Amino acid sequence: MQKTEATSKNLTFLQAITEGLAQEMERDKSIIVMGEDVRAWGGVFARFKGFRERFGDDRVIDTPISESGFLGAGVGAAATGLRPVVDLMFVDFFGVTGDQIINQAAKMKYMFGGKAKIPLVITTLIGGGVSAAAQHSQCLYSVFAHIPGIKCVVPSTPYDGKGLIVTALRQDDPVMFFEHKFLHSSVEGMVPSESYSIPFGVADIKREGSDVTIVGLARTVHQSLEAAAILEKEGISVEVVDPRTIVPIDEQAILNSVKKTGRLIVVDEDYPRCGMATDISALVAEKGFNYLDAPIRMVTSLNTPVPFSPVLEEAYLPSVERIVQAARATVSRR
Amino acid sequence: MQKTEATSKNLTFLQAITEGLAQEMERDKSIIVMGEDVRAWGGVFARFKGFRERFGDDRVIDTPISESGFLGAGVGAAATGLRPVVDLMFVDFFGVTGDQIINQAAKMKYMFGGKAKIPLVITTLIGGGVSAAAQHSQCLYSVFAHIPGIKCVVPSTPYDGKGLIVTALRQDDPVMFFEHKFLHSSVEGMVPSESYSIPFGVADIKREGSDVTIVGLARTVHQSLEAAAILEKEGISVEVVDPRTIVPIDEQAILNSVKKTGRLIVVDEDYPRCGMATDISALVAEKGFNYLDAPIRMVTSLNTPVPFSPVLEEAYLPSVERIVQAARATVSRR
Amino acid sequence: MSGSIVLQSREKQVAMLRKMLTIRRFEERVKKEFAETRVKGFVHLYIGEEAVAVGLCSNLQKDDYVTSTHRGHGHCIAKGVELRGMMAELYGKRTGTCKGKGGSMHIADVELGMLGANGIVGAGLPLAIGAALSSKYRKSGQVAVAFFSDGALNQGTFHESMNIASLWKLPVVFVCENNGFGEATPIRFHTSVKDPTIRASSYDMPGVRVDGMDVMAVSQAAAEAIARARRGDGPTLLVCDTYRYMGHFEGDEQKYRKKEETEEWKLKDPILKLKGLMTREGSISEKEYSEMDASILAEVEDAVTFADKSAWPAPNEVLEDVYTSI
Amino acid sequence: MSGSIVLQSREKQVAMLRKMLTIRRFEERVKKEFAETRVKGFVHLYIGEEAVAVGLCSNLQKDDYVTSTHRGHGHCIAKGVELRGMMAELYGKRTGTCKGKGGSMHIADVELGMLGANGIVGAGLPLAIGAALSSKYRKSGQVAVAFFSDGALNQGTFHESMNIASLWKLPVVFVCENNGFGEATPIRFHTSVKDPTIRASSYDMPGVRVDGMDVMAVSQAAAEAIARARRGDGPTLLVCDTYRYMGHFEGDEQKYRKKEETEEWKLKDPILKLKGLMTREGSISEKEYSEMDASILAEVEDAVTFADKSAWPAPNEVLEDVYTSI
Ligand SMILES: Cc1ncc(C[n+]2csc(CCOP(=O)(O)OP(=O)(O)O)c2C)c(N)n1
Ligand SMILES: Cc1ncc(C[n+]2csc(CCOP(=O)(O)OP(=O)(O)O)c2C)c(N)n1
Ligand SMILES: [Mg+2]
Ligand SMILES: [Mg+2]
Repeated sequence: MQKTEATSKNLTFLQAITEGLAQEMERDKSIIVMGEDVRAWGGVFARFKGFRERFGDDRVIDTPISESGFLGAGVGAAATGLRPVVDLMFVDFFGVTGDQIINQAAKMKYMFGGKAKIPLVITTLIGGGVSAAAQHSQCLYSVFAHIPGIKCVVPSTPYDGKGLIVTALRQDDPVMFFEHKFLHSSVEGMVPSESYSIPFGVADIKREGSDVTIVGLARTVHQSLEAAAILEKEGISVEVVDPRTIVPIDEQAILNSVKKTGRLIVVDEDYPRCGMATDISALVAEKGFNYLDAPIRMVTSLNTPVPFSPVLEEAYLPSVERIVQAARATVSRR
Repeated sequence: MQKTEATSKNLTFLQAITEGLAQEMERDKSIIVMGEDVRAWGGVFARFKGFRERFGDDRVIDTPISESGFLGAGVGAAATGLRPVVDLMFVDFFGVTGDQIINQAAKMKYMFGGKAKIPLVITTLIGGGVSAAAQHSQCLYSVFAHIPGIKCVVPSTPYDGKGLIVTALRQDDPVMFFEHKFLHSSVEGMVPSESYSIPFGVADIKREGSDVTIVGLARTVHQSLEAAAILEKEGISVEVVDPRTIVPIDEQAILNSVKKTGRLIVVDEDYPRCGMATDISALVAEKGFNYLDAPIRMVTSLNTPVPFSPVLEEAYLPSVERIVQAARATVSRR
Repeated sequence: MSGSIVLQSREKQVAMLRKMLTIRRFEERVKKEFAETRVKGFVHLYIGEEAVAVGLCSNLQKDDYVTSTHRGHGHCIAKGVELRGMMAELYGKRTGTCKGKGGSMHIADVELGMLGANGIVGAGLPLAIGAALSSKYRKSGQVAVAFFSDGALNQGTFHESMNIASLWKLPVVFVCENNGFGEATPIRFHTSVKDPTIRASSYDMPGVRVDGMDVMAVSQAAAEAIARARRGDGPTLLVCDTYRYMGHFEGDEQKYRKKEETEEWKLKDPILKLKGLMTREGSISEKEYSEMDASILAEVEDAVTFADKSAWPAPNEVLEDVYTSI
Repeated sequence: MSGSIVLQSREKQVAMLRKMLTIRRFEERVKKEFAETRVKGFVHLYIGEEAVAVGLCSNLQKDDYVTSTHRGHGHCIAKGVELRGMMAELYGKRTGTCKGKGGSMHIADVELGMLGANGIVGAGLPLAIGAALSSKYRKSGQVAVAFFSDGALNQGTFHESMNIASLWKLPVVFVCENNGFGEATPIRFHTSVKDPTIRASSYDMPGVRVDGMDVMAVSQAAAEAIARARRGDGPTLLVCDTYRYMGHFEGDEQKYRKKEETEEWKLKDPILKLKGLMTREGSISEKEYSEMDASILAEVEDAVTFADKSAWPAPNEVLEDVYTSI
């Protein structure tokens, strides 16, 4: 649960992340930012707004539309003493630079027998809900969680966003930092003004409950909380667990919650096959099987590309309603 | 189970696939082959051996080392009347051409409202066991199974290899055809001489049994069969299910088997997180939960990049021994 | 080549004028529909660049191919995609060109050789060489045109596609719509050469620079490049200098450039330029132009009405069209 | 520039001769170890191309950077990686440069500025511009050298990296080891220009072609390019014509080329050439050369003994070195 402190202020999700980044850049001169349009726009959703003025052209670098080139440059710079933040606008674009993430950044340390550090942070937008269609709405963090060697952060609140970007910038492994574009300005919260860090691999119980555990990520945390509020009225007590980082993942927190509730629903906006929903389900089916009183249910996006039409996209995405239904069905199997 | 017929002959896994491909090329002039060194070498592991002589330079096309360029060309050619087979030597290289697979080939039909056909077959090598290290030993089929819109074939025997490549070439969706390099020449079997096709989405029960279901893919099918032989001597009867295609996947065959045995082990050489092991486990934890008498176990590669040293790679890969142990542990929880 | 004017038949001039004006009026309306939130998502307007799409496509056959970009409405219209389907697509209706599944960045009509707008910068180039390869293999005589803008000059796919096209002598024309910007970044900050046509020499390919605000010049250069491709002599890089009057996307505040710059480019407006030429040559009167405009506006209005009246897709349609067969 | 010979100090010549011969003898032994299955996996030998790695690296400081390829042993040795660790790595032993985790295609020693052999064609170029960016930002004066061969000329990363390096005036030298083949495919079937140096002009960068069998010529061209980079004047493309005497990988039957072609190239052998020059100049005697060779062979033998005697990694070491922290 998020703490609010005396010196807190109300920030949007985006503002909180931007603040965390900027504070670290003040502290650590080895941090540079690279990406498309980071100077004029502060990047496409203005994550780096004002950075050029504040940190100068040496540290805020506009790139050509050459993701393999500049993301690879980020890896090379990270291996040689800098701490680059590279902006891969939309995660959907990873296909044009996948090799530099998957085969270089993620594997270098291991292939080199540990004799390398790659303190690289890749920021990127995920998720649907804004009619951005098939090539600008994907989540895809499951692909990176699949690949050993790269840490994956999927925050859901301003407080977590700030604390986790700070942690990303203070450790020495490559990190993918996934920001759900729908949350950027739609979610606000109190955030301490000073810098703070939230450890990776520590889940946050966003709501306590006793009848059913719902694990959500990014936007689906909020949808799960909405569903929990509805279900409460029906006498169903929901615990909402937000892993916050999926690599590393806090297995124990998930298992503990299921131990308590006996029921699990995993809600994930990523595609259903080989995704985080199956990952968490399989974890519990192996290590928490005896806690389970009912089948594990998964509420995910449908198994199709992301459609454009708002009507179709609504049908495609996980929804509060689908979560509520899954919870009712699970609990009815008492 | 594979049928042998009067006009069968003994072929290696590689030979069987090559034969299936060549027979289809004889039949269908719209099939062309593109890839690196397909003319001189018949491709890196000689999958297209003799094709140049047989089908000519028009249909067997050497490419520069430009995977985005030529794989994208394959997509464009598929959309406009050809049926290209594009060779992505090792699946590890997908990072340099990911976009053309993930955002173009897989999504075009959907994005265009169904008004496109992309009859494209991408052949590629997977798997470890030959000391090829971190960038030439991955499986990664789970990444493609994650992405809606592209079919994924992971054959384990000569018979299946031939029948499935034929099917791949006779339907109109993009297909990734994953060949485990370790099986290429190490596995042989009787294969009908004439052409035949095996439908996608139909699992093959490679061995029948009653105590525990093991689902394997590619090389792990063989390891599972070896484990089954060992376990049989201990009085444990193992059923080995080979899905053969993971998109589409034969959910019913897996569920039926678990219904019979009450126990499930998924053995997969791909990475453990968000992979096919979690995918199949989660399927059963949701739809076959009531059949289960014990936790689902997963035997996968370790959660690290693929190490080079034979000693380390052996520790890294799933092994007959680890499968046997998992089966014993599962069955002991009677 | 820039600025050279060739006599073309009046019919062709009228057709090109009409196409350019259709793109302009259609997109002006899209802008309004977006502002009033009937069109959602990411919308990139082509206004100002009409001469490029039209100059090229007026030299293409119906079965020739084009690949396009995120800024694809102009290419679609120039290649013959219907306004009704396009507007319905932008609305997200089931009568849309892509049944509402694609949206602005993915409008396609394979039957018309329009292989898709594309949300990924540079992704259309490999698709175009593939269509060209297909045409060459089938000996069909079709040509493929890959449209892209200056930002895509630095994507690996540009390089790979140019090299392959030249090696294999494919019937393809690479058309760089050089509007001087990739999003908010001016070309000098993303491309390391002043004149992008130089890059053609890296592939032993002709590179031609054209005034992209002059549809006659574009059309002439296009005719030559297309003829070369059709003859089997291989690809050409055409760099057409142009300008987008609107922001990068609808919603862009355009702080990265001066209003005066935009105003200056508007003086070279491709529609006014062709209209002026035709007026001077006596091949169109003010009245004929007004009638043309009115009929286009009516067509656009009809498309909006069609879109508006069309049904939404049924939610379960979301599951269709992923595969041809299961 | 090709063929020009510059006076260089005798010490430097001796050092270059020694390095080239070390690469040669080391790899001849690797070939044997592979044939006798003590070395496993995919092994690509650099024999014949020694002048390129040595000509470049003899002009580098210890803290300068190089990125390499699947054919990386030569770059490693030229940059100062120890033979013992390298041979142990090829054996898969825990004393290997990478603790046995990397193998031939991934030998690296970041401390020595060796940022890794690489199993992905073209992947080293972006890493090199990153190292150069880092050096520029830190104002450390370090230079980065990206080695790659002709096959990589057509990978998107080449294009993207060249463009960025030129735009940002990075201290980097791009070195194309043009050995005429990408695997079994001759350069004319994969690269659409006869002279790859032309491609430099696409990035407003100097392109220089050098006889890659002549270490003196390579060294001179390298010295100029490196000095230019260090001065802050930006990148250079060096194309060094060379040849690999062995197959693409150990096991390659080389049916795609004539034996005579290989034999002809061997007449230009870089080691014999430098030895010949030094002999003529009286700066090395036959005896000194034999002693040098003997001492190198002893060093190689020592590396093999070291590798052979070294322990295997413990199986649980497989789990180490994935992350710096959890
Ligand atoms: C691979 C990729 N990188 C980044 C983007 C985000 N993006 C969309 S349009 C655009 C600018 C494109 O500039 P240009 O190619 O010149 O096209 P223009 O907008 O000028 O028509 C960018 C960076 C993208 N869609 N795809
Ligand atoms: C992206 C990628 N594609 C294909 C390969 C397979 N491959 C390994 S080496 C090689 C040929 C490389 O040719 P070149 O760059 O000229 O290097 P050389 O072997 O001549 O040193 C190929 C195609 C690879 N490793 N990476
Ligand atoms: Mg532009
Ligand atoms: Mg080569």
